[in-house]
Amino acid sequence: MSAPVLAHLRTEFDRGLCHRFLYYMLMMRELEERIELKLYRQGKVVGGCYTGRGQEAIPVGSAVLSQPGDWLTPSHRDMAALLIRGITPREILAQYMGRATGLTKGRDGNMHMGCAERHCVPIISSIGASIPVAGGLALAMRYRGESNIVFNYSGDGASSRGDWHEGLNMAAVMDLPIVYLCNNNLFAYSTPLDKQMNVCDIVDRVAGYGIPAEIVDGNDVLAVYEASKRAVEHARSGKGPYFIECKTFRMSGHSAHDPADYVPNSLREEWSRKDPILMLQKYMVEELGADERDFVNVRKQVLSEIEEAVDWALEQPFPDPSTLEDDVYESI
Amino acid sequence: MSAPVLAHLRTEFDRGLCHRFLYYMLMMRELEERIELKLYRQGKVVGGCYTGRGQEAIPVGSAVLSQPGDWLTPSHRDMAALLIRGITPREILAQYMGRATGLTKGRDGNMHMGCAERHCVPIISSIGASIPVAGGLALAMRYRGESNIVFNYSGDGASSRGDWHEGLNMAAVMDLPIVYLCNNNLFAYSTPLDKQMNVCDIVDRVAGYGIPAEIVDGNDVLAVYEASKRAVEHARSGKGPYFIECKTFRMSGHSAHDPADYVPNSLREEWSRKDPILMLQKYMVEELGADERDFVNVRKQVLSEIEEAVDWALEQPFPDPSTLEDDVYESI
Amino acid sequence: MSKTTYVEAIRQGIWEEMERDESVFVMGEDVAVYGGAFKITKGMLERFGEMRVIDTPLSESAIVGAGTGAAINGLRPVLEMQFADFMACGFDQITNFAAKCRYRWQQAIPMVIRAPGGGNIHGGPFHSQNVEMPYVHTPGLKVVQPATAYDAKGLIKAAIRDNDPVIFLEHKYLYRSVKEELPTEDYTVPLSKAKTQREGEDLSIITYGWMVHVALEAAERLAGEGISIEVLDLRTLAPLDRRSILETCKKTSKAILLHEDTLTGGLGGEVAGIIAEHAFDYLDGPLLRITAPDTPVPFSETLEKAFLPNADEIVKKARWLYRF
Amino acid sequence: MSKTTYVEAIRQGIWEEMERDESVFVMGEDVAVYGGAFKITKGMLERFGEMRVIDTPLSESAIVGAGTGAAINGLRPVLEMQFADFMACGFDQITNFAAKCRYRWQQAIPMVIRAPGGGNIHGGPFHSQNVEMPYVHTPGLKVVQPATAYDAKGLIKAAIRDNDPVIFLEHKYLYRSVKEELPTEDYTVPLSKAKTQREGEDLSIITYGWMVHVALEAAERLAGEGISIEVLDLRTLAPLDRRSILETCKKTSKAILLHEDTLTGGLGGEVAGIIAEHAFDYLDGPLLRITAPDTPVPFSETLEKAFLPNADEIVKKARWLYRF
Ligand SMILES: Cc1ncc(C[n+]2csc(CCOP(=O)(O)OP(=O)(O)O)c2C)c(N)n1
Ligand SMILES: Cc1ncc(C[n+]2csc(CCOP(=O)(O)OP(=O)(O)O)c2C)c(N)n1
Ligand SMILES: [Mg+2]
Ligand SMILES: [Mg+2]
Repeated sequence: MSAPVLAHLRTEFDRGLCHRFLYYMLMMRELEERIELKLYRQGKVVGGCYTGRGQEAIPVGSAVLSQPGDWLTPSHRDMAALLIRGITPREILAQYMGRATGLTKGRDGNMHMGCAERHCVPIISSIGASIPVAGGLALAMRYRGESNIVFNYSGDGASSRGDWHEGLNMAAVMDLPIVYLCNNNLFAYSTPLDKQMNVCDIVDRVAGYGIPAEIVDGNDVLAVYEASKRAVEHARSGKGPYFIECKTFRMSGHSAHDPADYVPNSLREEWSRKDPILMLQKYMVEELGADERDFVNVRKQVLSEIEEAVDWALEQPFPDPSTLEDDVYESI
Repeated sequence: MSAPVLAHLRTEFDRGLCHRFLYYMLMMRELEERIELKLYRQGKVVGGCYTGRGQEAIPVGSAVLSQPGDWLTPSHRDMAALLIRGITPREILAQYMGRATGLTKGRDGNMHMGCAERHCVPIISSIGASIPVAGGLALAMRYRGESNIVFNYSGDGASSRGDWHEGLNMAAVMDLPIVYLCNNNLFAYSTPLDKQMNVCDIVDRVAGYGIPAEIVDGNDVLAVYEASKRAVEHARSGKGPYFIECKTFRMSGHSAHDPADYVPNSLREEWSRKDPILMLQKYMVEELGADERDFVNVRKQVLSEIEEAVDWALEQPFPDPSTLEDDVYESI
Repeated sequence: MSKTTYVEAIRQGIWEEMERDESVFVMGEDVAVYGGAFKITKGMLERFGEMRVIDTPLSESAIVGAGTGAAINGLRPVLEMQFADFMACGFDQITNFAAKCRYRWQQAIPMVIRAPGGGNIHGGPFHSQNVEMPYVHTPGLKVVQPATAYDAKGLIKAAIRDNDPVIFLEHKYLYRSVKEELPTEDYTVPLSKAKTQREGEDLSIITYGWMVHVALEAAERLAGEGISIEVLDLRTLAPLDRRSILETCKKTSKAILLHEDTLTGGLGGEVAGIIAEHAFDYLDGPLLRITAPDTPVPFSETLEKAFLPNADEIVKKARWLYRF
Repeated sequence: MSKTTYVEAIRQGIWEEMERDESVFVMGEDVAVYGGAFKITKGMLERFGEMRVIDTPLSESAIVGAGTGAAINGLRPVLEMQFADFMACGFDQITNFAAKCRYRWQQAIPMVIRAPGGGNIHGGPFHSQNVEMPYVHTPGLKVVQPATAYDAKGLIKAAIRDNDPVIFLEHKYLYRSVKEELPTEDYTVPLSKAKTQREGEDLSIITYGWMVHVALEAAERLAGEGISIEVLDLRTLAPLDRRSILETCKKTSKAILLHEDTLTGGLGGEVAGIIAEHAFDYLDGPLLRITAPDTPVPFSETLEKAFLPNADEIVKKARWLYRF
């Protein structure tokens, strides 16, 4: 993979869009930090606790292109995709804390959330399983002759699963309108890429399906955005699926309990220099004449929203045990 | 796919080897015809009834290269692989007829047979499932530092299964000694290739695993043999897996009850001109000075062996119902 | 009026639902051009077009996953597994995703997965299995197996109209071996309602699928001996019609739990559990289970015959239980 | 002497078998460098090398398939599923191939599939399931779940030495919550033998896994009321120790069938079926099942607590049954 190239060489991004990027990336970063480093340690959040630290550019650069009628199937490192779809920090925090007003009413935990109205499928924990599901969502769009598309998110690890293969192949054969965003963060849990595959890039795998694919710097939100625009246009215009491999790095353990000793320090250092938020800010300063103070303001806003949401969420009721057997069937 | 090219341009095949090819191809052809066109119609063979008519060159050109310590996982169109491993027409017929002396003692039917001593894994009916199993067989060889290899057989249809993907990928990552023989006969049951995949060749899929692959004329036994030799040498010398896509055609329905109306006549005619047995005989006449009478003799021998085996098999007992619950566990 | 086979009844049921509701479509291996391995979808491609009758690659997991996605996005997929045995390849999608959607995010999955199962056709270990139990055991799934042509049509229609994922198990041996006259007008058979296929006083046989017919044969023979058998056809295996199970037991006080599936972990145990807990006071004898033994399904005639429960065995055990 | 946890007992058991037999090896996701998600295989890579401690890609079906192939070819694989829930992804390989090899071609499959399951750790619907039943229901598979550190070590060693495929279910909540002193010498615990964890006269609780401890807690409380409870720990769920089940029922004449798994199609039904058929004459009361309800496993504390069977509920129902 070559050094990250800021997309400014290729296009002009206006301030408004960049501020949007920054807001969502910061919101994801800060919300996840709050969850992992505070609420989880305080025992207010229990169970598995994953973050997408360092990968924020991927959901942000892509999901901003989604239309209301589109569907998204985010992975466990794509919180910003939910935010962009209008899911609020309140809802997310209530979900993490297992409250009745969380998106799954406390029935599922952490990032395992979604929302039918806002067209987000909650994570299917079986890694890779969302790929065929994305196919079905897209099939229904074509069935009704809509121009909507599906944004599917997954990691490098998913690409070893049978479902990934079956799902990509079916989408290719049926020409389904799907944009695949693959976050290749070099590891699946502790397993590095070279133990996952015998080729260099995930796109080498994708070639076998007849699906157009490209590699982008997943830490450069502008690059992700540009590639997504190409992909979205391709899919929306009926040309079938499109695959984007976003090279990135997981700047955390696999989950909160994982110190990730298996990650070489050099790698961690190398990638910490490519923090997607700092990269975006640098671009905004250098190319758009943004002022560092703008960033402070965005951050302040984000933090105060989080503060308010945490307070709200902590007040929310836990689910009533009398609801235990609800919603297993519509009716019996 | 280009027109079939006889391998004589590339090598000299001696008479002995060609006779061996001819014998096994004819034995498979005649044995299967006997089963499908006679025994099945007479109700002596029941259940599913598949043949590899037109595809005989694939198991023959490859399995003759197997060593006793190698393992084979044939598919449902590779009867000759079993014959080459020393499984007799008697055993095969007793199996087809559900007799106690068949290879599965009547517990499984038709081509669903194998034999631990002769290192043939019986078909796993779930298409594609043999690919990961081949990986494990090969893993054990490497574990003990043997130079044995695995011959895995599957069809084009199998390449859409998740197991195919997971199994090939794992073999590639672990550098396992496996030769994959894929019989691309253009259909999976009634489903033509263009509904199975969005690329031209199965090898396009294989590229995504970092496994060397080549295409051969699967109706040309000499071509299959040559490619297999390259593959076997590769795998035996520790270089990892190797994939051969054999272009061929299923000169029958999917199974005995399928008239295959979905196959265009032109296709059937085109391929009937490439009968692998006739192609081999032509080569033997033109290049090795063989006499048509030789072929008649081989055929005679084959038919008399089959006659004898059918008589024997028809005399074999059905399994004793008192054995019904045997061999589920070693002991309880 | 002419009689309709079980296979044709299912075909008609799907066909009528496709006529009635544009969001119903079928998908699976070889279902379109070929009309399905058992010809359930024959003619549908011509009538409904390739958008609604879809041939897929050989990918059971993707078929189920895509079906679930389509159901989320407003369609009503009717998926075909070529053989019930291969539904195992889509097990994760079915049990871990489709089954849990309503619970996790109040998302309806109005999807039917059709799967031809069962033995007595010399299919051997991979083409004869009765696969109901893992699905019966999964909260969120409904599981259906009709025994008659009438029920086959009525249940497939009800399954298609249902807003939960339904595993619709068809019995291959019944496809062409049972038929009856069907109403010409639209009808459905409600899910989760068992049906008394024969009234009796002395002893209940609780069963489903092909075994309903075997039970009826045994009941007829026993009637000649003055033993009156009630045959309850469960029809829906999940959620079970517990009330009908308990009622028949309270009525006859004796029960045989009969199924073609193997013994351990089979539905007979579940039914025994329900009865032994909730109708214990009414029981006048042990609950007998008549099932296939705990082995794979054998291929060879002699073995398959010994493997499958039959009327002789039922008659013998029923006599014993009657006298208990 | 110091006490050994359940998790450490399993680690020791595998370790000792790897020392004893060169054909034993471990394979799975993150088992080598990382030492496994629950650290069962910690240190093994360093001791036994990368040929015997193998990290795989994220491919459950290939892990099982390759394990089966290796077992055919003379090795004794010990496979890890990172969570029992994801064993669903290898369901076809396990149930359709591995389970049927001995039956189809007399081929032993000496393979262990380890799978951490169970709840009470706020794992939610995908990381808390009790997945035993589909495997219990598959002829050819053995299924084991230890409740104590002693049994965990003895059973994993016996499972590794066994010549049939064994699904070895570990309970995540027990990993670090139970410990005991273990013998220093080599020992195994035989498969298919239940164990009476507490002797009693009035009523039997038949259970396994974590629920053994919950049952013991209830039994202790009931002892204070003069009700004497026998607790039978099944330990092996398939093939079941039917004799021990029947013996305890014949002794106490009353039984509660307890499991953490959901009700319908759970093991309680199977045990009820065995008892109601073969010990009917001894029964002095209904067979009660205490289990989780038929829903996915909820995440939130209040729900998970209500979902999981607990000692209060057992005490209440046992009292009722005692007085029956
Ligand atoms: C089928 C399945 N197997 C195992 C797991 C446990 N698991 C959760 S995330 C993960 C690694 C996923 O790697 P990748 O797809 O690269 O995503 P990343 O976590 O790196 O973003 C594993 C093994 C799972 N959830 N599903
Ligand atoms: C998982 C699975 N799904 C469906 C089937 C039913 N089936 C048996 S063979 C076959 C077609 C296989 O096609 P291919 O792999 O190309 O082999 P061919 O029959 O053409 O030689 C199908 C669909 C099966 N055996 N396994
Ligand atoms: Mg990753
Ligand atoms: Mg084919």
